[in-house]
Amino acid sequence: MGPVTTAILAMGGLGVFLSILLGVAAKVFFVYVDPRIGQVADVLPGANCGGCGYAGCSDCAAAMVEGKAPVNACKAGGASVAQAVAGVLGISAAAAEREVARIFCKGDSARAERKFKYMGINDCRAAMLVSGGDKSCSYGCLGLGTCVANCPFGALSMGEDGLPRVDDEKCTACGTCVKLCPRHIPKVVPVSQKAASLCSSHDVGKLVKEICEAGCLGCGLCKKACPEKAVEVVKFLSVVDHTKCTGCGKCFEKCPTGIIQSLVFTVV
Amino acid sequence: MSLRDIIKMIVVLTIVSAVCGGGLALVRISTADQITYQKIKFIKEPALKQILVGYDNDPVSDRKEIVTGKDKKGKDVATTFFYAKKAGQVITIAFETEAPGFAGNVGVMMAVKPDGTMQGVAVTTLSETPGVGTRVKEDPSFCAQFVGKPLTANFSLGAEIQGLSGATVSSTAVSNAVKSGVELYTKHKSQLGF
Amino acid sequence: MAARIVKEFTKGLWKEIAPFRFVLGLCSVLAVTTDVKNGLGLGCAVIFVTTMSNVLVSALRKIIPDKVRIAVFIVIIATGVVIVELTMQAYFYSLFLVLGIWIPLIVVNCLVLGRAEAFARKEGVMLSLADGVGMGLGFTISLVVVATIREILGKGTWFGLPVMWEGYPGFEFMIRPVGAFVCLGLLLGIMNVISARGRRKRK
Amino acid sequence: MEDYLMLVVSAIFINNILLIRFLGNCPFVGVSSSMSSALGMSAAVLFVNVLASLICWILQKTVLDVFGLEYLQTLVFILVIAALVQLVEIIMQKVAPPLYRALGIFLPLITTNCMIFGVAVLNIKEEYTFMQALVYAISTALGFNMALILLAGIRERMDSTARVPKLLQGVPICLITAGMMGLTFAGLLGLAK
Repeated sequence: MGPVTTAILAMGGLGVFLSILLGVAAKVFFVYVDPRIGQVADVLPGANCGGCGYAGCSDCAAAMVEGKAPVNACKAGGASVAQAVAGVLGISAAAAEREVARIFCKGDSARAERKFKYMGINDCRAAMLVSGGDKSCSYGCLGLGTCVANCPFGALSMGEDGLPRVDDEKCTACGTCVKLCPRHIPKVVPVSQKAASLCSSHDVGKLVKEICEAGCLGCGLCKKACPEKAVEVVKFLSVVDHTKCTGCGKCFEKCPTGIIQSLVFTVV
Repeated sequence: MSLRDIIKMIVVLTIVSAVCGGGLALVRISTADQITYQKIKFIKEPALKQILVGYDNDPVSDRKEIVTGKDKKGKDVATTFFYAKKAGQVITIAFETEAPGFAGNVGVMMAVKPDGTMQGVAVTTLSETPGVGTRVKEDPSFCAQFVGKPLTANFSLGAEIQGLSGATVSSTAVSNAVKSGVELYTKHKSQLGF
Repeated sequence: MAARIVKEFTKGLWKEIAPFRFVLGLCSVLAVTTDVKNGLGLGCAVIFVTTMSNVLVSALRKIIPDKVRIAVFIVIIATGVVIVELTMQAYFYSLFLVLGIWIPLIVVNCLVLGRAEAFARKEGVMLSLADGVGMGLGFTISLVVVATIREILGKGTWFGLPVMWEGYPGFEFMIRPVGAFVCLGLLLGIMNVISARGRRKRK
Repeated sequence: MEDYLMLVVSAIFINNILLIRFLGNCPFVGVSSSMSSALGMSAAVLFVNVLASLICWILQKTVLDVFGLEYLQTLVFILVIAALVQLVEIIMQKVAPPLYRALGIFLPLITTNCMIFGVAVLNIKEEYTFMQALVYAISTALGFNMALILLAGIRERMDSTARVPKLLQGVPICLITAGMMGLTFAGLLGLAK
């Protein structure tokens, strides 16, 4: 057997063995994943370089689908990839439509449980360093006002319930608060979005019930109630797709904690 | 992931890896001898340069491997003979032998003229104690003693070769290597064919 | 078409020069750039591998099923690297000894697989070729730039020729791994400032 | 037994795979921006590094050396690592979703991680025995994790409290911090070979 044939057989054998292994594994361990994540991941370069701060492209794609990461989070891809991702997600990268920041947490001091009394520096990021912040909910807003202090346009003010409030007129969707918040609570969404589940917790419903009266339990009742199929439950958190949502309000009554609610309200 | 997808996957991966494997084997073969040439050249060249003089060919490419003995496990051991030529005529033959030294084998490269006189000796590899045993390599006068002597000379210490004081074990190693080299050379003289 | 090829090619040289713009292929940039000759040697190897892998990947892009996409790309890149290994061992043996483990490590160089995944998988062969050469060249240029700085400051020589004044003690810090990190960090910083100032001017 | 100890100490502290030998920088810069991703990444790296090194070692000794295919080492190793990573990702996604949620998302990142492949090749180049290869794989992964977690800690504090000059925001300051960390380890350089 010449050296060439041994090489061919060795590599071919390895190829067969590995591909059968992968094929069987893919079949046996098949799991459903939101198709949009797959579509976005295809568009991303796939180099898994970690430049966006997420752990690889599929994770970054998942973050983009959930709206946690901006469309141009992928540094390796640059502008062309940002366009493509925006195309897939249906939001245009250069949003002609005006956007505004929304605070995705309703767990104010009355309704959200606290682990301990925090007496440190009056800054959310500093509070995060003290065993992950004083709130029992590891996703909720700490209410120490880093975003309020750093908002370049003064669009944010601290409500008396301990949660920041957004002034729609002043907010230019610059994204500073989104970047600064250690818990990524504020998100930039189009002004026209009519309804949203104002919570960021991916914890299981049973846990959320114990620590916050206002949190999203991921029960999916809103998803069933929605005639437009605009609501998706991604990792125990309902996310409203603003392109499909008509603001009919059917989901508002169904929600046990009332976290999914209308965003259209006059500036107070 | 229908079955058809899996089969397509298996076929594509197998063909691609097999083709790549085969291609690389071909590249391997076409570069194999060049690589061995480079390896030998890189290791042996410094020693060859010390002992061979007045040649116009590339001794590393005009080399011949002759089976000169069996090692413990019965696999035959080959020694490479390097031919130094001048205008096509072989002027010296160089080859390497080893002998156990103080802390490991001492490799010695010898150059022998066809008329049976020793043209040069150089120590190639050694793991002797630095500063003591390594003097056989660093001190050129020691190896110079072998030059010009006929092969029939008695190369053991005390006779025609004086060992280095304080490094008797290493010196005996070099002389044993030279003696085994001479013996090897005379045994295989006919096969060298020049 | 030709204009696009030129655009893809020049893109790799400055706008998206790999190690500086988006931090790809850092490992080899840090390790090999103590000497300009090595940097150049590795750079040429990377050019060959990136170009070859880009061309082959974009040629086969239609028939590769998605599930096994990464494995097939990696086989193609690894083949390119083994070819480089063998030819370098055969003809540039001293460089091969110096570069040592860094030749096989081109396979896991994020740049090569990154370009195959990000570009070659979607574009035609000619464009991928232009992109491969452009990116490879960009990578080599950055290797040479970093190596020049480190070698001149570290050993006072350039390509082995003494450049600095006679009694130059050699800024040992630059040769050590620590210097690599700091030097590359500063270079990235300067690059960011230049491009930021450029963007401000254009706005 | 004592050469294992020396192997562990030299792999973690003296020539740390990341800070001294430069293997594994790409994810090092990207993922160390937050502690949670750093922890997830280090667990995944430790797991895959040990698995990959052992499989590659066995493959080298049984297939490559026996059939004289050493030149295929690069091709075989990286193919096995890529397939292994994809396999682990698929299995983990189904069998342990919470573990996958914390750990699995880093797996695709590991295929292009220079460290896993580097360690597999180093095991062969240094002619380690099976046990030595195992110990080396574990200790290099621990060294990588230590550096990654240390840097993630520093970066998190730096982002929130330190005022970094405009020039060095983001990646540059991260590289310089890594360099400084390398400086502290360089102090131990004389201990082992």
